[in-house]
Amino acid sequence: MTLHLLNKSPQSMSLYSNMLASLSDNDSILLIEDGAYGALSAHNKIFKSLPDTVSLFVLRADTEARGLSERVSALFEVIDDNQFVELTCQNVKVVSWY
Amino acid sequence: MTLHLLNKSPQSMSLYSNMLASLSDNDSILLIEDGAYGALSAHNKIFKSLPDTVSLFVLRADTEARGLSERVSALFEVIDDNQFVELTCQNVKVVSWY
Amino acid sequence: MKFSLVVHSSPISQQSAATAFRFAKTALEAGHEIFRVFYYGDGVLVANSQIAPPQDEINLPEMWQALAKQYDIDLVVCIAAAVKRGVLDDNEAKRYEKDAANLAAGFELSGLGQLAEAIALSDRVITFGA
Amino acid sequence: MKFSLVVHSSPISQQSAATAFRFAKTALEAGHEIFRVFYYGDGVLVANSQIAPPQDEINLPEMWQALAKQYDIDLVVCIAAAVKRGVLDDNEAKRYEKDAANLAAGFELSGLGQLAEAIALSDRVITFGA
Amino acid sequence: MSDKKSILIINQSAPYGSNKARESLDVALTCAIFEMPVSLLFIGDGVLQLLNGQQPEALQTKKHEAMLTALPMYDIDCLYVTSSDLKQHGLQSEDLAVPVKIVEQKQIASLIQQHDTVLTY
Amino acid sequence: MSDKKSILIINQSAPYGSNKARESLDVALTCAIFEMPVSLLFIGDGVLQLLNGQQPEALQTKKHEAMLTALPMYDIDCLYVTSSDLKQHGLQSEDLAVPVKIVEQKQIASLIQQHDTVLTY
Repeated sequence: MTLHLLNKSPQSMSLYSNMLASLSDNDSILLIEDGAYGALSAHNKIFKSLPDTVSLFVLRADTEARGLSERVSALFEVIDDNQFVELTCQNVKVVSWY
Repeated sequence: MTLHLLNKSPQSMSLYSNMLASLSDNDSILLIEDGAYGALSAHNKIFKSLPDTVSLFVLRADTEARGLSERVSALFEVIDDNQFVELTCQNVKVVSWY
Repeated sequence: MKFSLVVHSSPISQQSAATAFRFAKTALEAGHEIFRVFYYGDGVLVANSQIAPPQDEINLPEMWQALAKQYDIDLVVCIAAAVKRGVLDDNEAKRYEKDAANLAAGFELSGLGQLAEAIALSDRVITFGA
Repeated sequence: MKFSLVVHSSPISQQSAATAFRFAKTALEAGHEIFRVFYYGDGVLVANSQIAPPQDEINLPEMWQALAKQYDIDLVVCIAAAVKRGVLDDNEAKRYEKDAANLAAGFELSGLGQLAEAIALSDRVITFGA
Repeated sequence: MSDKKSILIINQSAPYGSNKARESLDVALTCAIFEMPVSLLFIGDGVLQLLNGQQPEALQTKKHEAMLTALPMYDIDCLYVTSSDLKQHGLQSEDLAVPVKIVEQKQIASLIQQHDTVLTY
Repeated sequence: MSDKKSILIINQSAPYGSNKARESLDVALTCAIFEMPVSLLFIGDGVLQLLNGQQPEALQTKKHEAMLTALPMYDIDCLYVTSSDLKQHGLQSEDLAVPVKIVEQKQIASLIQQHDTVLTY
């Protein structure tokens, strides 16, 4: 179980495709910083082919800052900093995509 | 007449597409730094739909550093630093894509 | 849980350096341990004592110093990355014949071995990059 | 031809800062004028006098200093960007109550107005970014 | 100053993740103060600067949206956005914090031609 | 050191344009000196680090290729490259400066699973 942290917008297509290629079942993805834009519904297609066992999260401080509070796709669970820390505990390793 | 300087590899797809959308007839493109990888033949398709009036250049110091000397596509003219300076004189403005 | 963080990003130019701080603070307040923060690449700039951020903006050097004091965290700045970027302690200032040291209090210059050790001794290593 | 250059990139972390130097040197040797180099963002780090690059690596601070001396170029460092990143002249060191200035010789701290002026007075403005 | 050159600032960066967006506005304001005509073009991720409802309190940083709404006070009121880039992020003009002119991607070339100097961020 | 954790370093950056590629090798060498097993995976633009014929004299910077060829002396000999990323740049194994294992993209997940710590550059 790996947590994948990603902090760039979907404009960094190859970063997203490298991350997606690196997923195992039961991994989690947390979008942070400019990565939060990836949680806009317009970008759902990026995540559509993922297995159900992969969980998708986005960081609240980053969605709020960017005006995304009302615009986050239902594919994502919005989490706070405490839950970010918990996610890094629940997963056995963390891979940062930046 | 504008000189477009671009310094990222074709991995930055949206940078390339923004630049391509910004071209006028008789503009020039000079690939520098990691942009030099754009001159690999494998990336010819990026530049294929350009009008013949747009000239394509790549900087010699950057192709040599990266092992591209023997691998530059025929679409590009390899130029040295002096010719880089001349290009900025021949064009009336310079737009940097980075 | 014992964490170590690797910070690659400039405290001024990229949000990522601030995210690292928020993570550290949240983890510590939740009762976890931060074994070490290792600043690498442009991340080393946080330890430049000459930095004077505008009053109304985030001041990461001071925030790290206060956090390290409160929780006794190891703030290690990669010495090779720091010397190249003009962040020197007394020894390095002398070695390179510079007038004065400018390593901020609470930070320590050391080698990449400290990163290897942090990897070996921590439960989780988290990279904050840009 | 009268050029001004805008350098956004760190002299340590990105090649772009070195490309700017090569361009300036080539243009000057070809008989052109460099009216001003304006360092902005992480580009301001080139003016940190504490920088000590490894012996066998490129030393952009020294190279710019030598070039500016030979050809009388204006090397202007954005003051707001510099203060945030810990590059201070005597005035700013005093204002922010820091021990010492660390602006390298040959560079000058000034405001963004110097960039506006460079745009107004130059035939070409070329940005080196990263 | 001997000349009033017109400036086009092309913004390709999202706000907050890096400080490029801020730097570009600081340059825009300065050029405007020097009475140089300034136009701003937002393309790619640059359009994300314009999103309304920004609340960056938790990041302890200035609200980018507020800086944008201050531009007209400095006589900067030529803001251009490409329709294709808005669409790419699923955004419409109602989502934007400030009034902008929505242009087609093929008009970027004419904007570049119409200005004396082009800066990119 | 109480533990010999295995490290996977994922390289996504081209050499020379930024110093990420260099930083990753410095970390790799250090971990190897501390007797931690290190594997390097080159994906995306990272594969460009491996191109042979690099001549960076005009840039006054160290030859990245030379640093790569020194890795076996530090017992780092697990270098992985994805075939799809080589193909994307039109490269084949003859174009590479050092011996590598060419893997399929779907094997990246297993490489991550097989190592204790993953660093990215």
